[in-house]
Amino acid sequence: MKFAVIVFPGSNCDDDMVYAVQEGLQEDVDKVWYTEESVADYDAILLPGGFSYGDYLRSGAIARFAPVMESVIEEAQKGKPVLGVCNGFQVLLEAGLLPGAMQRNKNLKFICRPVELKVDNNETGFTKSYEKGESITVPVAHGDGNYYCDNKTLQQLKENNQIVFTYQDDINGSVEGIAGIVNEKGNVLGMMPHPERATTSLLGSSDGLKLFQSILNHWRESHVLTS
Amino acid sequence: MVKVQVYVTLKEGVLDPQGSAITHSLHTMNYNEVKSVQTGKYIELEVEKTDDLEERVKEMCEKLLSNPVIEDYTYTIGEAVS
Amino acid sequence: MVKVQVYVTLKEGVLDPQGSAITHSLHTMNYNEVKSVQTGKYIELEVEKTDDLEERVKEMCEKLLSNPVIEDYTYTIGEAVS
Amino acid sequence: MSLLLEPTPEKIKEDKVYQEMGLTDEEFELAEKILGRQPNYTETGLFSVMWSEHCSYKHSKVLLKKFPVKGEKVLQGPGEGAGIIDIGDEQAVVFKIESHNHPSAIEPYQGAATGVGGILRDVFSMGAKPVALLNSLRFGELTSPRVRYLFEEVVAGIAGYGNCVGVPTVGGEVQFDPCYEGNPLVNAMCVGLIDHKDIQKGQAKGTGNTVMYVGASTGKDGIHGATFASEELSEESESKRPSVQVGDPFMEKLLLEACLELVQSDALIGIQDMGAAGLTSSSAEMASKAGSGIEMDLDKVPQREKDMTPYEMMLSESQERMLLVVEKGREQEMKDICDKWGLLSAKVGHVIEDKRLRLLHEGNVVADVPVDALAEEAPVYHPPSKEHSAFQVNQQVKETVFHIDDTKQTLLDLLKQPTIASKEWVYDQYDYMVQTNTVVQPGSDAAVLRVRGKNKALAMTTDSNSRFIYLDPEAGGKIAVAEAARNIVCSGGVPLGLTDCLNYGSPENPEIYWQLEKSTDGMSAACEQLQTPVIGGNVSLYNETKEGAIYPTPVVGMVGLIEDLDHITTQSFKNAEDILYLIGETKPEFGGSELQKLLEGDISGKVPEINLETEKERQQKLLEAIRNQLVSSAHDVAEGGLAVAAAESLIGTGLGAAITINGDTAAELFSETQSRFLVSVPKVKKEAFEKIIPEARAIGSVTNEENLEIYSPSGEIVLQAAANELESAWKGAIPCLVKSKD
Ligand SMILES: Nc1ncnc2c1ncn2[C@@H]1O[C@H](COP(=O)(O)OP(=O)(O)O)[C@@H](O)[C@H]1O
Ligand SMILES: [Mg+2]
Repeated sequence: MKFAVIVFPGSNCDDDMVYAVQEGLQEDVDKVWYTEESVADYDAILLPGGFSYGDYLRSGAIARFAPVMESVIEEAQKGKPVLGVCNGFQVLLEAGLLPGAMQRNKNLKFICRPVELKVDNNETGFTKSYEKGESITVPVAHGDGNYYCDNKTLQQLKENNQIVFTYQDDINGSVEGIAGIVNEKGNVLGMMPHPERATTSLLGSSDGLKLFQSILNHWRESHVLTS
Repeated sequence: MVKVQVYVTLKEGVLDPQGSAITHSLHTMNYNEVKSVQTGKYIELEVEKTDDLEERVKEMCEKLLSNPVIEDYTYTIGEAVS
Repeated sequence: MVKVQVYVTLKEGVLDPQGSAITHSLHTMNYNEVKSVQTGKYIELEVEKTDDLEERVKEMCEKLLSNPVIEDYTYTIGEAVS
Repeated sequence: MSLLLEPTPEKIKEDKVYQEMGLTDEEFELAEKILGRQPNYTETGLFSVMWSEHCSYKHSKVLLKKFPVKGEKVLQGPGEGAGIIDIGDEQAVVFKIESHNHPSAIEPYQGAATGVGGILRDVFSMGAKPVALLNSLRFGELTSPRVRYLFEEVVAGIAGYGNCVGVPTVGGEVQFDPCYEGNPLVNAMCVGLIDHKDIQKGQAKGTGNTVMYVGASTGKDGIHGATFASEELSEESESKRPSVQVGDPFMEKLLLEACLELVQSDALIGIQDMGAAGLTSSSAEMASKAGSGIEMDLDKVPQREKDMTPYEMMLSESQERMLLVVEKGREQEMKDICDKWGLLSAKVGHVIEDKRLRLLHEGNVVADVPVDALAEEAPVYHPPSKEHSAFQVNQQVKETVFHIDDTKQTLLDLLKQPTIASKEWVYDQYDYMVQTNTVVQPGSDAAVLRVRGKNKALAMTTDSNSRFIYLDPEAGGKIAVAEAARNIVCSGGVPLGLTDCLNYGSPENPEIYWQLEKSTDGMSAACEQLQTPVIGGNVSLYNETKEGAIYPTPVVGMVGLIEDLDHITTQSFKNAEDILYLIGETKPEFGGSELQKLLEGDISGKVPEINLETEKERQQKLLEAIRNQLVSSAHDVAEGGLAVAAAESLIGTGLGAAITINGDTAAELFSETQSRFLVSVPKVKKEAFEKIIPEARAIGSVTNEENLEIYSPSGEIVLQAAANELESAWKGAIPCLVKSKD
């Protein structure tokens, strides 16, 4: 399986994402520069955390117009797995691949700490290796992680089972404690917590590894089926 | 050159944590006459005058300068300057 | 109630990295007519009308709403509303 | 000021314009002598910034010479952007600390942010990848609203910059004392990793080679910042203040990535960041170090504002800029890399044989000055020194005997002292995990980062207890170094070396100069004994307001090597039934202690004694025990004594401790006797441990009950407190103080 990690100017978790794939999955991964025109050759696309364009104006607002995003959007629409973590999630929101928007954390401060998440939906291609309702520890590190959507959108998210992760404690003011959502098709996941930071117990938790394993397993299954 | 002023504010109903924090601070500083505070962005552009100026300004606001999911915008297009 | 609008901008000569990033982004989106962008804050207060309204607004601007070391502010005091 | 309005050379002399720039009459005369003519306005500016305290170390040079700077593993000592120490496998660690005190006093967010930016550039200009940031902060008491503002903004500024650049802020320290009320200290440290082959020097070698400018354009910000940093803060400084430098961490991130690519090219001859005194110091220093000169055409310098004068361009302290020396003919290779990262780059000059800094502007030579005169030949002062009046007074003070009735309340009160209390409120705002190497997160004695791909790790810490240093600069200087080393050892590392930031009042005051002398003597002695060479540092003087000078505050930033990941140790208890040992006997020593400050409201008397040989021996033995995997947890006993150390070790573990003390209660619980460690050891390792450290005294054990119990020898309860009570006092203190508004 071949992964792409998109690098925008100001991305800073790109290497961590690469390590998660290389060391955690032993799969192929390339860093793909934001000026590239196509990501069609990859099986999964990862948008890493960081501060693309300094998070100036709004997090993710400028990166969303990076040349590579056209192809990312196209591949997402074709059903390829796309994972956006932290700033990557913000980019997906700005690009309209996921509904809602991010605001400043309710305490107006950056927060960095391991948090307890609940896996609300373990039926996506990103979460099959988790139990439903499983409690996992994954770090967050963000200033703008306060997820907002209007009531109608929230109802839709619930009806379609699009809420994938929620915070066990309210850390940032997110609507219904939302930490991660998928699109309707289920192939685009955005989440604020950093699974790539939780791939070895040496660093405190390996709960994030299952997410990457799920992507791989899901791909293998569908790959076997189609070939 | 034309000066364009863009104001971006949160849509009604969207919580404004920064606004609440400012209200709170003002109250602890004894400015109790302040009932509410809304924060937003102010963006000033210097733009070359074109015929479709207003249209393009609108576009910029919609595409980049504001996020229609949570924000509204208004703008004023100034007099041509030097 | 009176609506007070406060505009906070960076003092001249103070670097505005956000403004540069927006300019740059607008250019890559082919809005080349934009020559420069300055960013600032827009703050809207709802205030009970008092006699020393303006004086107190000034104070709030200086003490809290702007950082006089790097920012300037202007304000407008609106009509009394509801 | 426009070019036309600049005073003529005659006017500068006549009206003593140079004085406004910080030059004395004698210094100006020296400059005239060096040039053999009267310096013009630009040249006067060059001399004034390069000869400022901040750039020239004119009052501290003599003292810095005393530091031991050599060691088997030292690859680069003081003299470059940062020092370098070998860590094996053809890798090395690069680190340096620097102050940004004055800017932070004026504009705390930007001051702290740009402080972080500057220290990062010092490290990546050496060719190293920055892997960690630390800081050391001092403020007045949090009861003052202004102090709370400074504290909140400084922390936010550090977070805002470091988080965005993507370098984890993994550690540091924060202390509060009224002496810092008007003059906070903001010291930032950066640690980098480098392969030996990539080590760069800031040198302008090879006549004809090209001088390139990379990064942000030059604005009028920070003009004369170095001079400003070399004066006392007064009401006047408000008005004299240079326009504030705003940091652009996004630009820094691009510059960092570009530099890491640039250093891979052999077309790059030298590189240095434009820090204090910007273009002036980088060009003059690079030329001086290489024994060459530089000619620059200022018209080529990227400018942010219209009509900038040579004076303004040379003295600007705009952030996020680098100066490169590039092999002639290969500029395009460099430019391509800069273009890729969206960075401005420009050829601004070339290396010349003449050892001069020659500046052209609009076709005219606007400055022509010998580079060595600027970089090396600043006047050196040996200011008069006089024993500080407080010293003898304090030496005569009789030891107070403290009688404590409510030991539990005293412990809770100590845990609430902001200096002791949990700093979670602070480091919660720092991304301490990015780059995914942080094995020991903030909150333990030292932060630990693995070296990816190897079975080893780096431990790092910043430390200083300025109360001790104020009461007894020499002993306090020793303690600062020793405590840093203890923190490294407790986490399983061998101390490799240190960087220091000397924060003091005005050296022109003989009593303050004496503090500088004595404390650096103490530090040097400890460095010798503990074999931790000083590989770089920074001096920040004139930290005073009209209320007086700060306590002498030399901050020590130390890095250690953990040779095996299995050696990594933290201060937290691990297993119930582990035996608790105290290494080092306890004496009633309260001068400068937290207990004294708490109960008497001030500090006085003699500081705890420190014997460097004992210190060294205990550190070595403890490290041996750790390396033999005999130790579950290790914590140095510092502020607040044994009771606080025990509380810190049990909080958050779900475990407790039962300890029996033996002697005077106040001393046993709260004395700050030096060179002590609290260690927990699995029962099965008891013998092996005692063999290595026979003098370690078993004082109790880790328990399953979540509380701290301290008994007298006869078995009576001396102190009993529930872990959650301790935890809420310790964790709640700072958030509570920050929120309180009055
Ligand atoms: N307190 C100190 N101890 C040891 N070396 C120091 C100290 N202060 C400064 N130095 C060294 O002097 C040199 C010049 O320092 P400085 O001007 O601060 O460097 P930079 O130009 O990078 O800011 C550096 O190599 C620095 O490590
Ligand atoms: Mg310690």
